[in-house]
Amino acid sequence: MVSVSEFVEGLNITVLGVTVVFAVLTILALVLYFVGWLERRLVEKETPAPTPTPVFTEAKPEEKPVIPPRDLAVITAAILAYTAEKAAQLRPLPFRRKVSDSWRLYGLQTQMEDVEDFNYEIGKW
Amino acid sequence: MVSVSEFVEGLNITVLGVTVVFAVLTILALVLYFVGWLERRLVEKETPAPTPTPVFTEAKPEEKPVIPPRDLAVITAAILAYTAEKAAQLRPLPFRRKVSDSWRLYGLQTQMEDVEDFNYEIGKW
Amino acid sequence: MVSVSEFVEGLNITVLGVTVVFAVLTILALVLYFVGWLERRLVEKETPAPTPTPVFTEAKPEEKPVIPPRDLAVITAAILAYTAEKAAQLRPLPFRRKVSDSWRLYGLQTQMEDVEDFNYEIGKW
Amino acid sequence: MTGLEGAIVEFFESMGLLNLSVGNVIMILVGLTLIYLAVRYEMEPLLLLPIGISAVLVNLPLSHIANWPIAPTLPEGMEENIFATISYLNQQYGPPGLFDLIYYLLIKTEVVPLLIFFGLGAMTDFGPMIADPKTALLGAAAQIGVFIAMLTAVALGFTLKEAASIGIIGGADGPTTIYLTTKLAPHILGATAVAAYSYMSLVPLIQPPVIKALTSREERRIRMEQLRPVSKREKVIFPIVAMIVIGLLVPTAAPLVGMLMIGNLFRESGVVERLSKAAQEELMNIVTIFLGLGVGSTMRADSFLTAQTLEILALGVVAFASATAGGVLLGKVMMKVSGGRINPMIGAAGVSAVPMSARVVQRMASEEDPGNFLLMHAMGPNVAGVIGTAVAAGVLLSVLG
Amino acid sequence: MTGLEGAIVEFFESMGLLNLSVGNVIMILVGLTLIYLAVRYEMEPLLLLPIGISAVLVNLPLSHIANWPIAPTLPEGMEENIFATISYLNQQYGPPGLFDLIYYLLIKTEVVPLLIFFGLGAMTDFGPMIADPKTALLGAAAQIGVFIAMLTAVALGFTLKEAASIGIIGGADGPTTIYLTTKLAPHILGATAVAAYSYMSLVPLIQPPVIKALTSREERRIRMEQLRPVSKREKVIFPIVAMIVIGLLVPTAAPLVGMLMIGNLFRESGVVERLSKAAQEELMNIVTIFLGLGVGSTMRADSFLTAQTLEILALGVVAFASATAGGVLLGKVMMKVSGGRINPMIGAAGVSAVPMSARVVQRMASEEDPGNFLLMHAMGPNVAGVIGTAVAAGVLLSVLG
Amino acid sequence: MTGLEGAIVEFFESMGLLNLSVGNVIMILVGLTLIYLAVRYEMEPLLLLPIGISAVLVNLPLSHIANWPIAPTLPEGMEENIFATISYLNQQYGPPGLFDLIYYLLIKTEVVPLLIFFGLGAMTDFGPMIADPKTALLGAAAQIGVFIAMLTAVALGFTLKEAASIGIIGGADGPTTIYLTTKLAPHILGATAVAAYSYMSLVPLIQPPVIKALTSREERRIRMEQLRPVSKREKVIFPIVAMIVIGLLVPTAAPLVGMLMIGNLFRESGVVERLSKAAQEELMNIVTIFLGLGVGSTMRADSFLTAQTLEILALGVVAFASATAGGVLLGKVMMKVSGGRINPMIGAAGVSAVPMSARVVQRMASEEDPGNFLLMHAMGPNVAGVIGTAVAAGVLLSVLG
Ligand code: NA
Ligand code: NA
Ligand code: NA
Repeated sequence: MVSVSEFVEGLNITVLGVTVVFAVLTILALVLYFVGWLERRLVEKETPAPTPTPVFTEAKPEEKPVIPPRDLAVITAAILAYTAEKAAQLRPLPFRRKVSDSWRLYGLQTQMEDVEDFNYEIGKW
Repeated sequence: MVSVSEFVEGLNITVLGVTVVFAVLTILALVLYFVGWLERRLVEKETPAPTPTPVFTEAKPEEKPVIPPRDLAVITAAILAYTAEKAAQLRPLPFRRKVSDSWRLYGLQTQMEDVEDFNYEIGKW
Repeated sequence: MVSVSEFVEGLNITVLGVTVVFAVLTILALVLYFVGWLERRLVEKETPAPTPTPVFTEAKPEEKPVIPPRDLAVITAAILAYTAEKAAQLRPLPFRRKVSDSWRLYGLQTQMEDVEDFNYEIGKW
Repeated sequence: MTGLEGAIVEFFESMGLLNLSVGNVIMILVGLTLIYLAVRYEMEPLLLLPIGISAVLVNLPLSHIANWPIAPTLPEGMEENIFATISYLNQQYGPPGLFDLIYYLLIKTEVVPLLIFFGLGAMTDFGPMIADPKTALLGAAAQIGVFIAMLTAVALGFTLKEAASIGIIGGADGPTTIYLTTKLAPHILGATAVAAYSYMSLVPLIQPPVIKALTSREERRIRMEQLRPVSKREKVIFPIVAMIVIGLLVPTAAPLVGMLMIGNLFRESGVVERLSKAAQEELMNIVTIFLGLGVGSTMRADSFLTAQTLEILALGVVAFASATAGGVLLGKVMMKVSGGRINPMIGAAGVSAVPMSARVVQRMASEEDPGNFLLMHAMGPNVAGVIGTAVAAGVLLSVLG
Repeated sequence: MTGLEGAIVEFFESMGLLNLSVGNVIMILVGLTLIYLAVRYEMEPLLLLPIGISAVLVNLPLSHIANWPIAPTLPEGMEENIFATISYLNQQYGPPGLFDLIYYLLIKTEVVPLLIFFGLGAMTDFGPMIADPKTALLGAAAQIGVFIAMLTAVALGFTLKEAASIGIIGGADGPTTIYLTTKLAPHILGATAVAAYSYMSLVPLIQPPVIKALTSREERRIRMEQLRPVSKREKVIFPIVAMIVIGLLVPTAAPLVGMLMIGNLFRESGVVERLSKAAQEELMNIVTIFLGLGVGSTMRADSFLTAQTLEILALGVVAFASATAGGVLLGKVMMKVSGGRINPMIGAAGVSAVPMSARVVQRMASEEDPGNFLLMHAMGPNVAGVIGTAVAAGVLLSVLG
Repeated sequence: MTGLEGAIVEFFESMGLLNLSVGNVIMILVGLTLIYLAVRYEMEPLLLLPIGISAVLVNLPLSHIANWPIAPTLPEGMEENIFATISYLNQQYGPPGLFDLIYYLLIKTEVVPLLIFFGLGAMTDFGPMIADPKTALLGAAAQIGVFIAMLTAVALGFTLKEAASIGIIGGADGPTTIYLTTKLAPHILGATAVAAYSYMSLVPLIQPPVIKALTSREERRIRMEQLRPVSKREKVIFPIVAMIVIGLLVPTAAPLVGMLMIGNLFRESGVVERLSKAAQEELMNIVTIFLGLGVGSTMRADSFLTAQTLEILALGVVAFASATAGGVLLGKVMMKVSGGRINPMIGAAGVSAVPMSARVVQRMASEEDPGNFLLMHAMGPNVAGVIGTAVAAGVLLSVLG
């Protein structure tokens, strides 16, 4: 059933394929080692001078407003509690929440309250 | 003007159509009754054992951190007030807010401050 | 090299083009002046009666809950501090944060914890 | 300087202003009216605004945004072949404008209506119908309006294919109307689409008088029992079962119902929230834009400004009113059979126009008795009406398509 | 009334229920199984749910959602011309259904797999591989599974093109599998795609026994040094360099690797967050929907219900297991060479199935030694495996395509 | 083992590396330069990054991501027929790569530039121009740069069609440049698009010297009165009126202006926020990705690496500078006429490049007088410049198209 020549060709493809995959990833790895070596050299050169993008990493801590850590802890805890509370309130009601969301959009109709109010007013039925 | 044969064909289509619509929705309704009956039987079987997905509904309340309800109420009220205040501040100014948003993106140009700073620096005009 | 007739045609196109651009934008400007004049007339007519959409602009201030401004300031500052703090905490760690986000979605696989738990359970290896 | 003068003369001659026909002016006014209704009274703005503004744009002469006719005369045997058609149109009428591409590649191939149905499925909660399956029958009864309007249209001299496209307006279902009209009578697509979306906005005006005429005050005051809760499992099984049942019975309705149910399965399964959200938002918004622009671009003077269009608008009212009546009358039958436990008004919600007609029922119930909450009960017929209209469209397609 | 009776008879005759074949029923059950696995056990739900439900829909007879065959017999010289093909199919089989358009215009043209790769690139952090480039070799070793499965398939009587498409399942990379199968053997697309995504979910079942068989307890307890930090500059340079290196060496892999790296550059550059987000979310979600529906629509009874499909599913396990073995064995070699500083288990992550196989490695490490953190080290081979599979697909394409 | 050896030799022969031409290498370097400018200096990264990376990718030889030529020689009469063209190209050059599909189906059909204009409309606030309509004239004056650059290009030996495409760079409007070039001279699309977006980033460098040379210190210190508030009604009416007026006068500008105004109506109507958001975000992001990739894919060595490209880049500077001069000079006229109540610098904002040139004006005003706020006054000419450029493109199309 199986043609021998097909299997031999398959073997050839296998040898070629495995070789190429290894060759390509080896070359890629070597290039990456080279890039990493370049990077370390560049960083070494730059270190005496201020680093090229220090703004992002260094500026942040200075922006931190000074407020007493205890107060911050209290407020943070309270906000987290509030958020957790809020999340807990929402979670048990996914059904209801989804409903209202979906009906509002269904039929591609938004803000139908206003439309209806208008219609009811001019209709006076 | 109106061909009688067309109207008769329309009548035929009407009879066929109304019948099919009712038949299909009746069958669908019967299937749904059957599914509902199956569901009730399954639930009855399952009730002695713990429900299949109790984690979602029961785990939440236990996560709630215990903080004095009065404190929570105060903080919550404060946050709601803050949020309301913030919303109130934003609402009367949709014009301005939209402006800044749009200009920033217009021309597909983001973060143009940095570009300009760069340009002004190297330009030294 | 340059054909004189092409350049003359270019000049013709230039005259036509500049004229049309100016004409079109002049007409547009005149129409806008007219629309603005109409608008002012309409607004004058409407002013004795209540403005057509006063709900949006007037209702908001009344909704503002009355809480002592000092308290509001304190809470607001605290929340802003908290937010700033949070932002500062997140910024230095974009790498980690991105990682968790991306891996979770990679391979189009969500919520793999549950899958694994299932697999480990039934596998019992 | 004659070259320049010549160019100027030529430019003026090809100016749109000097090629403006009376038909163009009227169509521009029609477009402006739609924009006004959408902006001022928020009548289905998501569709009437895009439809209106693109009706204005395509009626500015020579604008090259829509170069191809909507219902072209094609060589023998080409009609069914969309790819041969667009190549032929390109040869005959020049390169396509943006609106030609939208119309021929997205609307005429039914891609857009089907994706809208997909998104609607992801937005719809069939829970109320699953909780009380008999309400599905009320969704069937409302389809009587489709056929009454169709027969009236035939009586007025429309062909059967046109009449079917007009009748389906009574299904109060925009995408189904566009789907069927595109297949059966594309030359009246503008009129039927505008009628469908306009009357969907006017449901609170059209339905109450019909409901009042057919019900007594006592009937309107009937309170109904609370619906039983529906499990997640039932909600997941529903779209699969509905797709299979309807697909096996009415194959021509399978594309519409199938996409609706795929969207609903994405929603209810709970495991593909990314895709469900995409179906409801990203994809839905983009598709809605193309739907509005594509439908609006069919509103050309030559095919829209006919006596037929006025007749179609009039027939739309007939369709909506008779659909309401059909639903209410079956509601009365079911009220009798159930011994007064069903409020006949919820039958009116069977016209779909989700969720407008259910809200009308709720409001009328509250007026008679502020403590009467029918909204969820009316939602059953309401979503059943979507399925019913798709089935009706399938029957019409299988007989006439 | 004979007209009506005739219509009714005709309607029944064209009813899907009466045209249902045994093959259809089995395929519907297969589709339902995929839905069940996706919903109940969350097995790759983002793909198996859409695939399953559209397999159900296309097997409802006469449903007109997919009218064209998947692997049609075409006139001489038309095979390579997609535009001539769709025009011919339209002529032969009637207007396209939505799923035909999705399959022929989005899947067969490779638009969807390439856009998925683009999105995956925007989601992937190649940092662990950049930090420790030698782990890339482990991603290469795992590709041995691709070729072992291919040879086994040839031995079982599959043609070389089919065998290559089956082998690539061992790459554990859905889009690459779809890309290659579409080009080489479109008639088995359904089977290979389902196998690829199913086994990706079952990686936690398939890999551990193989890993345990090939490693000792001491080897599994080896701890590895922390990875060095990777600078933003290196991350930006990586996708550019990788695209150029691989594109120059294996041009047939350039589309896949190119789109992956464009997506990754968008991510890492930090200056096009809008586009990076779009690639990961809006575009990705929409494309994923079309991928699932398109692949599912190829699951027709005639091409799917064959003994071959079962063989393909069996060969998929061979592919995954031998890929795991290949990775672990090279891992052992590297452990020896490095003097025991590399844990051989991380080789198993080279099959990609990101991030499942890396998590399997982490979990097995924690079981032996709760303080052993290998996740990040396993991520290197893991992402390298994606590139390796794309390269393997490129080689197969260049030889067989 | 000769079979294997043969395969290896063959593989090496079809390797991209060995087919790399000098042109490819230069184009890859050009692409890398664009990426560097985008990432390091954030020069229009949303477009220059995708353009740069896809220029790299298409210049990797044999990569099959772009197989078709950009400006092919077509049989008689096929040029205008896009559908016949793609079928012919498929026959001649094999199946399309992803970038061929993007270029021929999305860019060449003008779908993408028009959708970008749609999104820009949804992002643009025309309020400042409505508040002070005379500033629209400054937007007209800046178009003089378009024609000066066109005449210069003709003088340098470009054909009229090429010259028009080059001149429109001075409009500082990417999508308009792409729209016009695609129609008139697709073989220089890469060069004009890159020039347009590059110089838009360099507006803060190009404009100040020109403005300083043409104005005195006293003129730059002129303060202007605050703009009157603009009502919502005026903002809703504006896009409709602008579309009708311009569409009737210059039909060839109708597609561009029409889509811009539809987007703006969506924005200002306030009733279709879903669609307005989609136009600005989902759709815009996806379309921008395709625009960048499609334009970048036209940067092939054979059409880009010519002396013409350098001339085009040089002419771009001429265009921007003369457009700035045109605006400022009319500004001075208007200053005189108004008795010194208009600051002539705001004329420079008429080149559009929204909002960069308005910011340049603001910055120069602040430098002379920190209390001088011209930003909003400069926004009037700025947005008028977008309309002016579209009108100019319309005139060029109607004469040359
Ligand atoms: Na309906
Ligand atoms: Na892999
Ligand atoms: Na401009």
